[in-house]
Amino acid sequence: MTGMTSATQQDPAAGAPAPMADDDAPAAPQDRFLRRFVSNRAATAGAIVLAILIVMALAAPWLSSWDPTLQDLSQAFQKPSAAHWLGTDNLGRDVLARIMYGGRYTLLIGVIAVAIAAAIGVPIGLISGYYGASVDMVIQRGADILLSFNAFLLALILVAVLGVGMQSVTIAAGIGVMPQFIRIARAEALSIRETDYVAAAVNFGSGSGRIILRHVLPNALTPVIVYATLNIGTTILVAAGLGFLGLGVQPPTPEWGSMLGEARSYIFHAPMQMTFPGLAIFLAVLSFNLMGDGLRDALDPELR
Amino acid sequence: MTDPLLSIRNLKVEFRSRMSTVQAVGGVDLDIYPGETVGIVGESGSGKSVTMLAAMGLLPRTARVAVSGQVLLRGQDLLQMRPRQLRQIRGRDMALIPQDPMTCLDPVLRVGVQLREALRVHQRLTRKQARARGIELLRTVGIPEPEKRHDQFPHAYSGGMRQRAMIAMGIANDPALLIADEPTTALDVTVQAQIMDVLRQAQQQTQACLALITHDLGLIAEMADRVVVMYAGCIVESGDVHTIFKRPRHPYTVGLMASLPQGGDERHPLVPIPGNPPDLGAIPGGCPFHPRCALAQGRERCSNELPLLRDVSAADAGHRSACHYFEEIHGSGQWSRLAQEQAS
Amino acid sequence: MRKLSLAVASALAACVLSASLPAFAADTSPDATMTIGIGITMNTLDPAQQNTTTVRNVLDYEVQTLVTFNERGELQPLLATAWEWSDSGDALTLQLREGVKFHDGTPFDAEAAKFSLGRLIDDRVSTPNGQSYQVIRNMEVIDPHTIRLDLEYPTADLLLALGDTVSAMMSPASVDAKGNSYENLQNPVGTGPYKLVRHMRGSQLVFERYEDYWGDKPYYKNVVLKIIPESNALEAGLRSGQLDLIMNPPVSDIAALQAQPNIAIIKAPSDRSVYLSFVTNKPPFDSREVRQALNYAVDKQAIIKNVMFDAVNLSDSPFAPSVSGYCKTGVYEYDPDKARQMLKDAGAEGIQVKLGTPRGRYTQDYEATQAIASYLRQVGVQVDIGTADWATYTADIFSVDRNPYNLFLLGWAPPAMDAMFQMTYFSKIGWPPNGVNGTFYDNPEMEAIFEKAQREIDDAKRNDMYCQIQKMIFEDAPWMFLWSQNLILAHNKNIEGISYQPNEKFVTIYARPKD
Amino acid sequence: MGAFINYCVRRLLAAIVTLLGVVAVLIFTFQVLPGDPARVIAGPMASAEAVAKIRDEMGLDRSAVTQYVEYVGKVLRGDLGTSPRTRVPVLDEIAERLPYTVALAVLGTLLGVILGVPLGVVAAVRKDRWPDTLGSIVGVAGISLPVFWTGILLIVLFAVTWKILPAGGADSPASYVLPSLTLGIFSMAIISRMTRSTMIEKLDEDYVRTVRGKGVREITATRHALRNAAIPILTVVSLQFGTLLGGAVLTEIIFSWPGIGRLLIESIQARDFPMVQGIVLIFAAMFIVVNFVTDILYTVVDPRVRLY
Repeated sequence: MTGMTSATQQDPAAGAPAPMADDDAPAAPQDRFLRRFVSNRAATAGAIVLAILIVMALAAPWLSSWDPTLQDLSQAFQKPSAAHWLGTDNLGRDVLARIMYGGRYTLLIGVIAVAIAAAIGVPIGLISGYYGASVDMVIQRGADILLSFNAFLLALILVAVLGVGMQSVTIAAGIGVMPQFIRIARAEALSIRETDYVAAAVNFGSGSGRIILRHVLPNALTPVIVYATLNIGTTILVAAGLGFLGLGVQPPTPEWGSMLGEARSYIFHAPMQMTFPGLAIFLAVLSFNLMGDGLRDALDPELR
Repeated sequence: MTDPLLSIRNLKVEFRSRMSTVQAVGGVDLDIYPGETVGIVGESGSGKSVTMLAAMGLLPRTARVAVSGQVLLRGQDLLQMRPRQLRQIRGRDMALIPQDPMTCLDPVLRVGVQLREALRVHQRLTRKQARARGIELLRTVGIPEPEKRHDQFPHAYSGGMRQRAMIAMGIANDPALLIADEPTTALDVTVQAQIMDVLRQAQQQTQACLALITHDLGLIAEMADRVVVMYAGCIVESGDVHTIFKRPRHPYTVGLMASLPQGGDERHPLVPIPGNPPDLGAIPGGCPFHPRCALAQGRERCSNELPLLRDVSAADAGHRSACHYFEEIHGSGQWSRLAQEQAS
Repeated sequence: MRKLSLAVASALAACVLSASLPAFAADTSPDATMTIGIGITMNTLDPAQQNTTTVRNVLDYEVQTLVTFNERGELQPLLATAWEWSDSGDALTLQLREGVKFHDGTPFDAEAAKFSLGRLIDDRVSTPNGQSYQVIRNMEVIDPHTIRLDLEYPTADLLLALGDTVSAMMSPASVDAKGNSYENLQNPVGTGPYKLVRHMRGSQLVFERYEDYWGDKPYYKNVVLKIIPESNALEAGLRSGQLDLIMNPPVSDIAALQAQPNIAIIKAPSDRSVYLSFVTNKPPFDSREVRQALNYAVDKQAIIKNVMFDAVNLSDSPFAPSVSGYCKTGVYEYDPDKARQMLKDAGAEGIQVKLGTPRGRYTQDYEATQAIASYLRQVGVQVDIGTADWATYTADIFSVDRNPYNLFLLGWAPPAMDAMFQMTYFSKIGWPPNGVNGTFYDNPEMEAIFEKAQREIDDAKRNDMYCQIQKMIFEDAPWMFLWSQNLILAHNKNIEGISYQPNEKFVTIYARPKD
Repeated sequence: MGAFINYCVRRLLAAIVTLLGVVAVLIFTFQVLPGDPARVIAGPMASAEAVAKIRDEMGLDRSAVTQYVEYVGKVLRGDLGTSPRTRVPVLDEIAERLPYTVALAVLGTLLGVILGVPLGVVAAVRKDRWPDTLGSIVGVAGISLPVFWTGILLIVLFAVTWKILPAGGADSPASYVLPSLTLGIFSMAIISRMTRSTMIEKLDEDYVRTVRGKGVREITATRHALRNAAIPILTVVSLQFGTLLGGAVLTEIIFSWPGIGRLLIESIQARDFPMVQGIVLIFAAMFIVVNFVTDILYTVVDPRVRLY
């Protein structure tokens, strides 16, 4: 929306925050450092949780003696026990093993989807912001169209087109959050374009493509990285939501969202079964968000 | 001698973080007497603003800021006051005219509303009365068309007008003490003089004391009765304005004066103080000024022993300096020599 | 802040309290309401355009057919009181009930019947399930309460089709009602014991007793059908007493619900067979031995017990018991050794099976498929399970040459429980793209008998022929025969008189509180 | 005033371009969607003729360009077509179900604002103390919770275990509680995070110190900061509201909610293209309206914002 953009540009909050505009204030750098430090404690916690999830996913074959797809109907709906730490599901499969193996899919989808979103969205956004004028107009109209769907809706419609399965869901979740990357990259390009070094490069006769690659992209990278980290959580949620509806990764693959989708038929009979996959999704998303927050504060405290 | 209006005793301000503690103000004693104008000078980071903000309780009230000592206003310790009492003093007994008028007015409220807020905190006024008084205040500080300006938003004001509006807000409740924190720094040179005029008039009208925080010695010479020079969170010299200008007794004061343009005087070339103000996280031991001081060259005492503020002489009542060797500084003629020595 | 959260908390609490849920006492006031939870999405309300069983069930409150079925699937008179076949079997004369009025006051007569049936064979009206009526060549109004249907060829199945809600009697005057057109009767006006007074889309349908109903009047003044697709929500509603009747609660909870003091369970047999289709025109399933072997390889009894929670009945014929012409053919008993041996003999060890299944379309469909797959793996078959959303799935399995599966799960039911419709799942006439027989099962001998059976109006002879057919199919095993579904009804025990038709319909017209 | 009208016209034109684009994207998408929509709608048992009839009605045999032109023409006449599945005008069905979605979006957002803004403010005012820590945990946890999980957890607790609230449907005030709460938790989290970070920044602004210097109560100073924080908060609230309008799909499914989110899923599953098109078009239009209203609100909360 043109109006929205202009309003955002006038947004008084967009300026650099001055913790104490008093030039006597010695607190400012420490203040920022402190803030960084505090949030890094949370970020550390996030990193640890993520590391545990990753190790569980990678080392699942050694950590669990259960095959995540092996069913034993006589053992269905077992409560947590010494044999099955988190119990068994409706087909008698070991829930812990499924969650461990499932991490492979869920985490991978999150990361790859964001990579796709950034790989498509950032160049488009940079071009849009750097060239401005009619290029910008056309791209922004297009982005507006995509933005009028939210990430989940966009992914949902895409999955209907692409079909279900891991690949489609990854692409769909990626495209779902992609419009936001266009926005972010565009905003960065807009401000970087006005800087002296870009002006200098133009004076030296560098081509636009070269300038974007050499000057604009590297300078836009910090916010993009922060944004990407924060969005891995979102894509995980989108993919899991699709799985929950049965439109995501297809069983027997133990993707967490589809595990939750399977479990919801049994909330009276075995409420336990829906607890753990949900918890796993929550923890994964939480760890990425904590790390994203930490990164944001550490790399660029002005970014929100 | 009358009792001081404001009496600061051993004020310390620390900014704490998990990693380190920074002492922004390290034990300041300062008295302000009724009717007088005190100039507080120093470079950035010398603690002059922090001292006065701490006195008003306007430093961020978080665990990271530790304020100790006493701030006595008419004998009452502001630092011990409950927030409710303190609120009644702020704006009524002491008011702040802040440094940067561009950022000190709430951008989303009309200037009149902000004035009204200042008025109605301490005075029982109807909206209508407050408006009339607000317009009158704007007129007092020389804002043209005050009726119209009263209802405008700050972004419609120029920088000078905003500072006038800040002054209007400061004097709204006839405070006994005005603290002006670099009131002209952010303004054009042409506007500075006007603003100082307004400030002076305002002070005269309200009979208020003025604590003028600035790094501009010229302004001090013009306005102040008494001067306090701060360096690295401590007062290094204080005294009567004429005495200080005539016979500064601290090398830092000398340096400050030397770095002041002297209106084409060739004998007094512009000489900056060498080096930079210290990092407050790592204030040098001994005299904090010693790494930059010409007098301290080769003297162990300067780097080992913290000099205390002491009377320069019995005759010079009130003139105090915190230099171990202030006796070696005498006469204004010595300025440039010392300054040049420092520079070399 | 504290004040605010207090306010919010108390607002929430107020909401909770205002909900003050009803207990299990059945509503006995004169304006008593029965509340039923159904788990489907409504589509069109025009019976002629209808293709969904549960929507037909809903419409049955409003509209009535000429004939109907009892709990055993036997034909019963409804708006037709008697009927008679001509000797040659190509004309059916029906006596219509007298003194019946549509909800709009129009009297029900032979003209109305002609109008209603006429829409089914009129090209202007879209009738997805209208095939059975295409055989009507001509309709003669003999007198105001007698109508004769002349047929292209003799077929006894037409009479059954007249029991399908699709052929319900509609008021001819309703064409002019608001929102209606001849092609599209979205506000159906029928003769049923209730009339639809409110349809909140996606949410509920409210029916009110029709006081001029020709038969015994129902006890409940109002029937509210709540549309709640989530089976958990249905179950929670029943357990809390907000719903009096629900259909198809999660099967895993049937036992627990049965144990509840206030809840009763009805397992209503249905005509829906659930099975796996072998794609028989391609290897490896072009071999009858291989198909039979896989039939032996799966312990259906165990799956019914463990995965289906005994919610379904083991199939003992290609027809479900309520389908007309059903005869028992037997069961492929679980015998993995025999299965292995047969596969070995057929040289089909280690064959690749791409097993397709929908998810959530039929009772425990996906779960059962998983279980079946593990049995198949035990006899050395390599199984790869595929699944997709329903639209994609049906597109896949009905494609002539792009079906990604060679074994896939389905559960069909002939709406009027007629053998003819059931046969479209086996006969060439049902091969894609014209029908749903994705097996491409080809048995000329069987087709010949089927041809004759369709035109045979003598019940005993026809049943004999269909029995022969069923035995052939059972031998040839184009399906892996699994089970026939039950419609599971769970209701408030304090209400009696809830019954069903064996084509997945519940009947609550004569439901009432227990004394 | 003239400038304002001018501005509105420009926004309207931009909106039309966007909506035309949305329609184009949809129609292109439907071209490549697997599954024969006519077959799906007619049902597997339908005769080939019945399927052909529906295919013809839906215009599936015509080219995408023809379909596009025809559709746009119809929309301009205020007709979103008829659903081949329900045989009811698309607009009628949407009109009936939209209020449920809007109600949920409003309640969810309201809950988010009522809980999120105070939480964020308190966290900012008490920065680095326990309310801040608590607020930060609630905030980051809230945006990390999958709504489909929280929804089911709430059902398990309130509907299954304690039996004090209905698990689905939308017929009593009580049935609004759980779905709004499900959405509210997420909204609250995202709003409180934005409020906190903005407030931390604003509370350090010079003008807030000026206000404190006047001797007002701390809450007045906080109010000044909050007013200045309004634009970022408003932005996130409106984004959140827009998301809920178009995106409560999962929540609507879990709670059997009769809104258009569920209708959309059902329609996609049933390949009911006219309905899908209609719903998405309405979503897009609502998104545009929400943005427009937000932009107008910016000018109200911040006198410096000029739209035209």
